[in-house]
Amino acid sequence: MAEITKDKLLWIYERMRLIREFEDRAAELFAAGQIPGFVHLYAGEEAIAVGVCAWLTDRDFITSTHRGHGHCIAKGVDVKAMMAELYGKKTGACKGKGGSMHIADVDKGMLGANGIVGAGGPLACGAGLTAKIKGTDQVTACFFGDGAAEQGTMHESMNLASIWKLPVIFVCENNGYAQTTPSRYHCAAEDIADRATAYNMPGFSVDGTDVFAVYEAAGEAIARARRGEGPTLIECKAFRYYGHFQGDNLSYYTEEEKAEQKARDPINKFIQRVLDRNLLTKAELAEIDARAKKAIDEAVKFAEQSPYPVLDEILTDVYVSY
Amino acid sequence: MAEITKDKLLWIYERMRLIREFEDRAAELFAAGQIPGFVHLYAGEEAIAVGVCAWLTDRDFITSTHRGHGHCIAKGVDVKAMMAELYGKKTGACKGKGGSMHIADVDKGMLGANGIVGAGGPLACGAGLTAKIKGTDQVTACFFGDGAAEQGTMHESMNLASIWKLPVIFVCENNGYAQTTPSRYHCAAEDIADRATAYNMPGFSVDGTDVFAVYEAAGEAIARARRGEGPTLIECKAFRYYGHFQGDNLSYYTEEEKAEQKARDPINKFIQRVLDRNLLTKAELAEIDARAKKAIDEAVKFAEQSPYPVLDEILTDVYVSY
Amino acid sequence: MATRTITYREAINEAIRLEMRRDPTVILMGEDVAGGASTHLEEKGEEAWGGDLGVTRGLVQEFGRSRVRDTPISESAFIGAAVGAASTGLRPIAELMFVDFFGVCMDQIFNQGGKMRYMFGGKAKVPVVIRTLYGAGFRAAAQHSAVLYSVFTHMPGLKVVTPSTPYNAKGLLTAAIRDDDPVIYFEHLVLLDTSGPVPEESYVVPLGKAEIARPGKDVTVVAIGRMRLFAMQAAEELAKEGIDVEVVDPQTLSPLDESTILESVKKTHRLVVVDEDNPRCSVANDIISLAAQQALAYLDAAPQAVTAPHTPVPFSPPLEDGYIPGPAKIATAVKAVVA
Amino acid sequence: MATRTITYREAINEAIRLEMRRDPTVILMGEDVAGGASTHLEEKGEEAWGGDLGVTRGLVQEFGRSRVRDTPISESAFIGAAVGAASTGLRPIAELMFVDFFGVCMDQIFNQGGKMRYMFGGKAKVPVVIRTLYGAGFRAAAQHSAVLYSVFTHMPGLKVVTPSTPYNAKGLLTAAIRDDDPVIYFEHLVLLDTSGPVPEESYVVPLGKAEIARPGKDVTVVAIGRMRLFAMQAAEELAKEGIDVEVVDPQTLSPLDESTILESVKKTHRLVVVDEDNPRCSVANDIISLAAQQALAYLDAAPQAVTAPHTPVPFSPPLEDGYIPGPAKIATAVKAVVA
Ligand SMILES: Cc1ncc(C[n+]2csc(CCOP(=O)(O)OP(=O)(O)O)c2C)c(N)n1
Ligand SMILES: Cc1ncc(C[n+]2csc(CCOP(=O)(O)OP(=O)(O)O)c2C)c(N)n1
Ligand SMILES: [Mg+2]
Ligand SMILES: [Mg+2]
Repeated sequence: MAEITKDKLLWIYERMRLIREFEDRAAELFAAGQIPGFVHLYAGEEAIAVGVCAWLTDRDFITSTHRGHGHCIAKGVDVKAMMAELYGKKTGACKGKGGSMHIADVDKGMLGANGIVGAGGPLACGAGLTAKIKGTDQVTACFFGDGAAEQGTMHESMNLASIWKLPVIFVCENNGYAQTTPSRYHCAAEDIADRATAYNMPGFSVDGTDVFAVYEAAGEAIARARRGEGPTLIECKAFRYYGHFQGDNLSYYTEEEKAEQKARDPINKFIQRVLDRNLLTKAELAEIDARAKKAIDEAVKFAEQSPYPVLDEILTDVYVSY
Repeated sequence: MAEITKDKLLWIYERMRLIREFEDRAAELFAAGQIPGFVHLYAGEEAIAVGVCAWLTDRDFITSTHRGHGHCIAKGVDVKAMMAELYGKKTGACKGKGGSMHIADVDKGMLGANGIVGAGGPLACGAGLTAKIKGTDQVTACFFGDGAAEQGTMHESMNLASIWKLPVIFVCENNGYAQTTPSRYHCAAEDIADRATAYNMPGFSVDGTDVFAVYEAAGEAIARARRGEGPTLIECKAFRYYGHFQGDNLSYYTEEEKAEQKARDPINKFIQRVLDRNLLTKAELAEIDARAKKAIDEAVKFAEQSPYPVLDEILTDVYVSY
Repeated sequence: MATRTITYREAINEAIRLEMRRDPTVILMGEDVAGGASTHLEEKGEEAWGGDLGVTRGLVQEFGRSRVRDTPISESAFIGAAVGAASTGLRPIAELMFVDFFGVCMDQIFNQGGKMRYMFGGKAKVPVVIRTLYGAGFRAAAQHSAVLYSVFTHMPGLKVVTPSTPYNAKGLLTAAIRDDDPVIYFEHLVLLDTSGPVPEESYVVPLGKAEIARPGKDVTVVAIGRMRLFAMQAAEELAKEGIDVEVVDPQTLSPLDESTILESVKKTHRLVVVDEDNPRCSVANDIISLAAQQALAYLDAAPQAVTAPHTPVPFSPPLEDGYIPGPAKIATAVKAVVA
Repeated sequence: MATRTITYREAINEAIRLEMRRDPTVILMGEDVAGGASTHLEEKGEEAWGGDLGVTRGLVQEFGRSRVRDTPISESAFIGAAVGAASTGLRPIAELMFVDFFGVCMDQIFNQGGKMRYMFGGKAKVPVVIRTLYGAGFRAAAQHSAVLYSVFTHMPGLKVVTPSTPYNAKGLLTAAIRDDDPVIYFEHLVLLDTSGPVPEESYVVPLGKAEIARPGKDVTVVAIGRMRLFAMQAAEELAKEGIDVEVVDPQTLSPLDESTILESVKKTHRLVVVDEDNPRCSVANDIISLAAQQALAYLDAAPQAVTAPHTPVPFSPPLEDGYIPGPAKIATAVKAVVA
């Protein structure tokens, strides 16, 4: 297993904790009526976004999904701008025009959460094509769900990326459900990673609640992509704590499922591992916890205090020129 | 290898010969300016449609492609109505409104040639669903090309058919090209049949110029479907003699490729086999040849002598009622 | 049987339920239309969601998982399957969860379902209903708030229905299911929770017939879907100022009841069309063009379209509120045409 | 540099070639745009087709297979890839072989390419061009003859261009490639072989500007794409009868040059719009509605739309000929409005 520097470990923990804080708080704020619309929370899947993005710089790209907050934070999008976006405020990452399902930060290489299931695949191929044609070593990570795996776009994208040897890694976040439909019901394959052979690319299925496992698989895949050897498919098996979107009462989870989720908590798993192996101290973790909490507190305050955009903003940003 | 009755052998030969006659004649008529529009000819692939349809009755369904004449003839569509349709005549299978790319005969279970690559997959699932919900033993065969295998619809359809255990067989006609693009360039998989594992269904790759091989594979798949055990993917490797559409000068074929095609001619292969094994006599074959030629002669005459539809027909058949 | 007050959501559910009882070839499919196939709930005879917004709740219990099917997120495959099933003997109802997703499956709707009968020379019929959510007002942002009925109205071979009340929601859906052509049935997100009187028994509101929602003599306001409610509100306000508005709800956009609209315009001599869709190539412009082509001489003032702007739907609540054509904008337009 | 007579097909090819020379970030992709990657021809520096109808012939030789890419039949993937590449630094030109295929890939065009900038609060740009064949007259039947520019015109975030002559084909495509927004560029199947004078050098025909193809004083005929040629023919005939037709070619449908159209109508007081598309929610109705809303007082006669009927395109040659709005129908409409 690849050596991880202490700095990287601290980074990983901080990002996972920030995501969890952000999502827990978003859940509360939604319940309190502060956040409008649809909100899909990432809690439980932190290890995936963080394990992958640990290898990426701002020059690399990611495409995301409706469940995009975790990807944003892992890719370095500012949590203040994110929270303000959830509120629809002028200071939001998208000036309040996008909301939770469309947070983006192109400067950070984050090409947008996406309201259309499976839509990130083609966009990821495009970002990969830019890198390939410009001759850079930029890599694009395409996150998509188990439900998205049944969308034609993902099939087309994996095939295209393989033929064109694009520097793209496909990261399937298999949380076992597409809304309330269990993946065994909507997906004919045993493991989604098995589909890699259909595209003549390497495929791995890893424990998506184990950030070390994700980190290792992603590291190999990203290195391969940077070497110009083409795409890889990584399936990360995980779960989501909250409902599909906020408001979902989770009646389809069994009691056993809920217990199993608690036992697989990616953050607890990380803590146990780093403490067991004396890689980090409790104090170091506690400091990060405090910092993350503070960052989210500030983000909420920032969002609350920010103004809404003015009405004229309805008409701007449709075109560069028209 | 399954036992084939003499009647079935005669049927198979007659259908293959009828297809070849029809296509050779269509090529001539197109060159002579008699047939307008786009015409995609099936010559070279006869063994596929015939080997599959040999197991089907009028109550079973097929979905087809832009290269649909062979499927029509194998499924029993009247060649007169077909030829008249190519001419755009009132007596055509679709009253002249569809043309080559849309010939259909729902009463014969032929759900239409299709101008949209990959569009037959979902329709085939639908026909399969009808059979399943009505509790009949009808089977649907979905023909599609190697190029179509890269269309998202085919991915979605194979997955859906597998989950729902639909009585559908997917028959990939891999003629090595999507227009002028060789399949090794547009398809990342080694064999398209390998994709069956991605859908948890059986997959076979057979010689699509050998009608016995196709017949055998299709027989198993269709029996499985009739038993309610779900879909199968059969890849048939073949070639097309004529261009993608008429007018294509075939410059992308190498001389070796052309020679290989001649050597693999499905009709010659059949003749050699049945004569070698004394299954049919030369006289029997010659009689069929004559009958096929006569049928096509008559079809052309019928088409030529038929009137065009009246102009009012532009406005009819859009809706049942409006 | 009695008439009760129920919601638009319940009216839709009831129409499906009654038609499924009446005709065993009617089936229902879509993502989570039951909600969680093969889960522990199923054993208990329960369901998780009954549709993304609960519209199809309870149907799987009554009709079972063969006729009420959860699907993968494969809109092309399952909507195409509905088309294929319709052409081979079923009467499927397929749910495209949000109309915003039409771009992943439109081929099966417009090139297959919409053209099959024509291409086959009249030798096929495709009795399929595609139900779909649409409309702004839910803070659902740019990819879950579109209207798009204009696109379907453009397509030959399709019929397009836009119920605006629980009463016509039930009657139009019953008509759509019994109809032998492909019908796209638009359910407005924000109307789901509105309520009104609906008879218990089955009834049909015929396709292709507009309804005069409010008779009036000064100006014709044609208003589609949710806009009917806003037009009625505006009309009440304007009545206080002495302006007598006739509100016409087309109910069906394709075929469009041109004669009811033209008659109204010929009576009032003034026309405002209220359409939540984007303005270019819209139903609003269709109707104004209709009046200009066929009733120009009757028009005493330039007709006005009140529509959303030529922009995607913004997320931020004040922006979204400003985006939607509401009663105030309708009133302004009416005043301008009667001035 | 000189002006020669070349075809519409050659003009398109030349625009791409010159822009690819000028800007290394311009790339081209689509099914068979070269025609047969990695075949024996490639070794010889030849290509099989250069596009389904030869429009992109010769480009792969000059620019190589990295910048001129044959694609699988995966329109969602490669058109979406063009959008993704555009938002990350390239200026891709993607070919959707026939616009009839929009239904398998529209999401990437309208929900991604068309909305990205807005959803991201202005923090992205998507300089992509999607070239696509359209139109009837090729005996290509219902799934290879559609027009559909109305659907793209409806969508906020997209620009729509409909060149009608070799001259504007080259200039509009140059403008589209240099433009920072997504542009859908419609190439009419039947116009490919028409020819006309085109300067050798690069030039721009600006987006959003209509052209007065023929000045006249009696009636404004707005005619799109191939319809411009028919309108010109009709105008010549009508001139003999003393009717002086002004033919306006919008050239760009989104943004539409409303002021040129309105000025013409205000001058002639009569309007006919000729649009090969299906009539419902069409550009024809847009333009008539525009005139009704903004120039009603100037209209001396009811405007008329001359369009295809509300049907798919029939295959049979006499039916297809009857389907297409031609010079005779235009002349009839003009006579009706000047009567
Ligand atoms: C094309 C499309 N179809 C349907 C939806 C509605 N929808 C949103 S999320 C979702 C489930 C997605 O499941 P999955 O890909 O597994 O992601 P997860 O929510 O589990 O993270 C569905 C059906 C959509 N947004 N886009
Ligand atoms: C969705 C769609 N994309 C592109 C086309 C244009 N087209 C028609 S046939 C064809 C090639 C099909 O190749 P394949 O599926 O292998 O069938 P074959 O022609 O070899 O029988 C293409 C690209 C189309 N008709 N539909
Ligand atoms: Mg999931
Ligand atoms: Mg092929």
